[in-house]
Amino acid sequence: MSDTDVTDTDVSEPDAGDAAEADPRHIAAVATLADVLGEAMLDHHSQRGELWVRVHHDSWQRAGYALRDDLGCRWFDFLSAIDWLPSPFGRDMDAEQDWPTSGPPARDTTITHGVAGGETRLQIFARAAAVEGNPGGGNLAVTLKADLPNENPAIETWIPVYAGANWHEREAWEMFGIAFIGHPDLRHIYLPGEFEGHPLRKDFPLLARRVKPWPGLVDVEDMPSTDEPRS
Amino acid sequence: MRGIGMLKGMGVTGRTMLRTLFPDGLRKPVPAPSRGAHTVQYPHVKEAPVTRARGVIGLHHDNCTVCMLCARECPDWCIYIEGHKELAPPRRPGGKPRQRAKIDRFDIDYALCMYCGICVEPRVRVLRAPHRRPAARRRPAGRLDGDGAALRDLRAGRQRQAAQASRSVPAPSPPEHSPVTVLGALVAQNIAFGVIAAIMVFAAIRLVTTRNVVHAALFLVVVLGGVAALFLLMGAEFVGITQILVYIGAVVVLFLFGIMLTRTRIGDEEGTDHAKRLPAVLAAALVATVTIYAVVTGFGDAELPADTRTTTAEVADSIFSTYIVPFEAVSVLLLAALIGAIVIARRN
Amino acid sequence: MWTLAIELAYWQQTAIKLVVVALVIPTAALILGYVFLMKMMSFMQSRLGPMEAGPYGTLQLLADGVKFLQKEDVFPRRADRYVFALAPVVVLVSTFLLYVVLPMGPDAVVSSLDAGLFFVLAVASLSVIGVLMAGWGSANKYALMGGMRAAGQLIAYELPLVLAAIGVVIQAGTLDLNKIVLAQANGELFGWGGMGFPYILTQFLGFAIFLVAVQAELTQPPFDMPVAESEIVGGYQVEYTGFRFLFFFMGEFGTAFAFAGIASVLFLGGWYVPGLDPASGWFNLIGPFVMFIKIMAVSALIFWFRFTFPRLREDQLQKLAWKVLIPLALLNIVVTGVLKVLV
Amino acid sequence: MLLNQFLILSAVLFAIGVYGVLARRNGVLVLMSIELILNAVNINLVAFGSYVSSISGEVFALFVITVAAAEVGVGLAILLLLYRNRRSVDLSEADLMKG
Amino acid sequence: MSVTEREQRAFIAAAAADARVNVELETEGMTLNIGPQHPATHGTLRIIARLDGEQVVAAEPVMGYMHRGYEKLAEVRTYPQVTTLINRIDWLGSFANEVPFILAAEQLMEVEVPPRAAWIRTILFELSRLANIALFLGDMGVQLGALTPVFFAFRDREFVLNQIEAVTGGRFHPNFDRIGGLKDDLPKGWIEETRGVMVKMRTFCDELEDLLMGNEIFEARTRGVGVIPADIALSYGLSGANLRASGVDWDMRRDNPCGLVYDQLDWKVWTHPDGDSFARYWVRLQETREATYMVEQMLDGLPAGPVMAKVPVIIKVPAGEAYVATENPLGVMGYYVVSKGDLGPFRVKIRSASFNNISVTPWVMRGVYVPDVITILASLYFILGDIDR
Repeated sequence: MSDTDVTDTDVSEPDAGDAAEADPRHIAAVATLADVLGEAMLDHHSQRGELWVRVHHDSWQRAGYALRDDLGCRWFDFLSAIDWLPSPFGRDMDAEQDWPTSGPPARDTTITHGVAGGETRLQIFARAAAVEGNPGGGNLAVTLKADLPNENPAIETWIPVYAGANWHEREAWEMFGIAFIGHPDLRHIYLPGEFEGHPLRKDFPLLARRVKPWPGLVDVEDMPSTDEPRS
Repeated sequence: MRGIGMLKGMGVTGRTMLRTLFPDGLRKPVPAPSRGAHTVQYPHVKEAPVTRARGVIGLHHDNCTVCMLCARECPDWCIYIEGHKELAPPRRPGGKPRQRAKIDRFDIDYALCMYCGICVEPRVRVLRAPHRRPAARRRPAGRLDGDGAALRDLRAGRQRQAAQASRSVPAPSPPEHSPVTVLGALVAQNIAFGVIAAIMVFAAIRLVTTRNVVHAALFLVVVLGGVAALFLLMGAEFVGITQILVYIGAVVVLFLFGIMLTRTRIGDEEGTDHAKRLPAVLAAALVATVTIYAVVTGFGDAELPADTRTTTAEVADSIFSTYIVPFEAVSVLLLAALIGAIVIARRN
Repeated sequence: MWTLAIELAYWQQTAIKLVVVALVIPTAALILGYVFLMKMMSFMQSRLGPMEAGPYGTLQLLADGVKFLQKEDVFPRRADRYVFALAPVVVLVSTFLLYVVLPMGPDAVVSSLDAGLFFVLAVASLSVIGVLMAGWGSANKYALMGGMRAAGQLIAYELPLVLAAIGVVIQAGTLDLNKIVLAQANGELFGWGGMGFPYILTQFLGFAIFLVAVQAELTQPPFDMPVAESEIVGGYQVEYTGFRFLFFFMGEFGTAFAFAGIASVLFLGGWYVPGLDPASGWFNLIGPFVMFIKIMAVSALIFWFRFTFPRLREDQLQKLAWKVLIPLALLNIVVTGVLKVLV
Repeated sequence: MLLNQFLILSAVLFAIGVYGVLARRNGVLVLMSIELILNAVNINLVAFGSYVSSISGEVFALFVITVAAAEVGVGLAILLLLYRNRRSVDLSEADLMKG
Repeated sequence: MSVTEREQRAFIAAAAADARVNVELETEGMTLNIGPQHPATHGTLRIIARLDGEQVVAAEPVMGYMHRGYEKLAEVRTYPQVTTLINRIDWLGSFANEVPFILAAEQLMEVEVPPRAAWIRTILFELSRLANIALFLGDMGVQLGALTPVFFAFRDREFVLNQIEAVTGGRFHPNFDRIGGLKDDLPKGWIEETRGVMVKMRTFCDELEDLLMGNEIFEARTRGVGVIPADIALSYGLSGANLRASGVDWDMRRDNPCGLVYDQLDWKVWTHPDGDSFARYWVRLQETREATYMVEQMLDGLPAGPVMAKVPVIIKVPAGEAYVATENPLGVMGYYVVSKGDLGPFRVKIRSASFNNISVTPWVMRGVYVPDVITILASLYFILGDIDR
């Protein structure tokens, strides 16, 4: 980015992000990230003391180094992913008995993104914080987001940046199917060895709710003839 | 290792013991542990549950209007309700008969229920009820059954100790090598010698023929034990006990360590014997016949004196008087062996 | 000394003594287990301990014994059957042999060997074989580690045990336990012989080392690495069920009772109580009770350590044995020797 | 008790020990057989000692026990070294010095 | 004596090198399975340790035996139903699990909680910390072989649990927190009882200090064992007492108190420079005492007023994302709640403390002895539900 001023056009702000409230530290942090990453930093959003920055997925490791070295966020919090596709099964709170005639209601499948926008279905996000320095003064914490291409979601590993990312990436690979380039041993961390499928994706059915009919049986058929009260 | 910290620790356990034994302090040392201890003897004494304890869910059948709110609100989907609609007498005479919902079945699957109490929440939210003032202003039908005792049984951790007191005490085996004092009648000695010799020869043969190395070590223990018994039989008490201490206590343990460190397998080892064993047998037989012939002709019927008991004092005196030089030599040899073994075994 | 009405042949005497010993050991193990492991430990942890079986839970260990007996005798599949089966017997044999020389009175001893104390120390080292057999026989990694740790520990602590006892031998001048008791009864300290002269007064360092070494021989905390529940889950006893585990349990508490007995003989004056002529026959009757009280006192100390201290690591344990206990014991021997000659 | 009882028993043990040394290929078992031989010697020593009722028999038995203990220590150390280099304690393989 | 970081690195490197290269007594490695069913693991954690004699060459934890898939379950449940779910993650201090989730939902709904509710929440938060850490103080003893401390812990913890049950109705799963406040107010006479319990807890801390901390054997077993330098702790994301024991002066309660009232109390954050197992035990012991003082301050300054804010009966959290983390007894626990404006959350990322705390074990366990594996695991203090979610 040639000019130094920061484009904070949060185009995909779902609710009225009050930019005025952004505290000075976030502005400084966004500024340093902007000149380190250049145009790789796509969007950022600051609300209620939290700072979200969305970066291009190619410069994910570079953003990590910037976060740790330039902003001093040396404490690795967590790394995970979100699948923005609305669940084709809805929330399973209504059973077949609820719609005996009309069949399952139509579910909208338009993908809408959360804070700091996003383009694709899978989005990886990680959080790190600067814990040393001013005790009692609240510390800078940044949540980095990156969109993953829809066909084969893959991204560089954060292990050289934060050693703790190893297990988090194994969990993200297992739950969302995101390949981490450069991760030494990507294997299941929670699920048994031969488990296929990625459970936390929205299109993965939650079997517990499929096998057991919903107990809230509602007595819908109409009344018997109303001539005299049954004995 | 300064001992003060440990003494303080023992002080704490000691104080707790005294406080449990004498709850009213040492001025009135009347032992009343059942009052001093913090535990309650569960089956006999039951603690009363707290007023708000969430117990087993109960239902007021007549109040229930089968609105299904509790079934929908339950996180575990463990409430099963079935009901039907029927006509009830009109409220006012001559009015139209009202439709009432009657409940037929209200089951809770207690395997799933976690007593979270959401179903008896005063403000039960109706999932799909049309948006009019929800009938749920009244407390819902299911109220929290305050009977904590059933709950206390379910959650009580302390299981009763089943105690069948019966008095069969296992018959212990008498000691094998009880040293037989030498003075007894000579007949007893010969019987003892015969038994010990037979066991030793059998163990020795098994030692050299078995293919399981650990078994070999244990047969060696039997042989050494036999030799110690023979020493005691002959009155050489000190040597017998030294044999037990040094040989069985240390040398065989060294063997077992050696066996374990050379990763021998649990069962039998293959290749413990040479293919052709015949020459070895012949050599051994030859040695045996020659020595036995020499011994029988040499000492036809020499008798051992009746009382050959020697005391430790005699052995000690002779070691430190006539055999002082070999004693010092052996101690130097032991030192050399000690250092040699460590140097060899330790690689770097 | 008055004699019994009937004259027993020599072997009948030994047979009766053996039967008495064979009955004393399980009851001793039960009493020790109940008083200390059940009641004293519970009071130290502000709870009551077993109260259901018998009055105040006294028959709890009997109930456990019966429970163990009717349990199935399980053999691990890959275990070495003979070694696995024989291991508890060897450990129990070493416990039984300890009682051969333990004097409960002038004549109330199975056979007063001339080298009595030396016999005790020799037989104590027999249990190492049983432990190694158990560790190797049960074909289980934890058991093997437990066995190796136990062997290392028992061998390392045999030496301080022997050296601590030698201090008493120098002062008493004999190895025969009964003669040691008599020496303590008649000896006097700086000319005043009123209360007899239990060797703990001069041999307190020896007594301390002896207790620490006994704690290690019994594999009790702070030295219970071979049966460390939280690390190797029961060590060499992990595969044993039913009455074989009962053997190990009885072996452990029988040895505890025996070592407490030997400690009270060596350091607390054995069956002698001041105020009575040591040679009188009465001691055959009251001797066992005196010894029982002294044994209970020493066992209380042993078990108090057990319920208070955490566990050491093996290398710290070996360091403690070779760098602290053995030098101290040698120092104690030198001082006792020098004083014996001078005074 | 006859002196011969002890002498014959020790002769038999000695012969079994010799067989063990000759027939065994596993180093540890050879060491055990050597122990067997030494114990047979010990029985003889003590038997003759009590026969001529002099204490020297027992004293020498003590010396034999200590020497045997030292010998086992060094022997096992050598075996361990052999095992480390050859992964087995089979004595017939250790024939590097054979011409 | 404080172990400088460089010294410690040298010790670990030497021990690791020693374990890998040195073949003092040639025994090729044995793989020991400190299995899923083992007394030293609080639940079902399995450690595969490759041993060389008694030294651990490499240790690798295996998890997932207790994975219940909370993040997937949360997506099909409404907000009150999720609270019953999440207070089963760290079942020892379970009220502390609910608080960050409810705070995140309240942050999204911009609901202001009445002061009395915030104060009672903080009191119950500290009480569940006491219940959780008291068990650790006793359990560390039993992992090292001392039998009595764990009984003291269970005995005195019972009083704290009774107080929690008196208020919430459940000893382990209170399920007492609602969006906008609390389910109920304090029962009568509860405050006086709690003061008595706090005094009991302080005597418990003194007893344990005498029984374990002063004990030379305990010090020999824990000093210099499992030393984690500050930068390694930060990069692995350790939190709570594990981080403060490595000398990092950081506490979520003081540095960003989101919904609770820690800023109105005066209390001290305890740190220790060494970063070894002893330091972790020491920091947790001081924090337990500090918690008793804080509860007493809160009982004095408890404001009057309602316990529930004006909240609609059917709660639909407006769309948005919020991340709230609090200083739970085990470490920092946070919930990243993504909502799309309907009855249940769209996605809940549960950041649990023990998951990061245990991810450091492969690094710290190289070249230690087998008993030290147990000491390090005990001092890191994890709960399996927290790791496996």
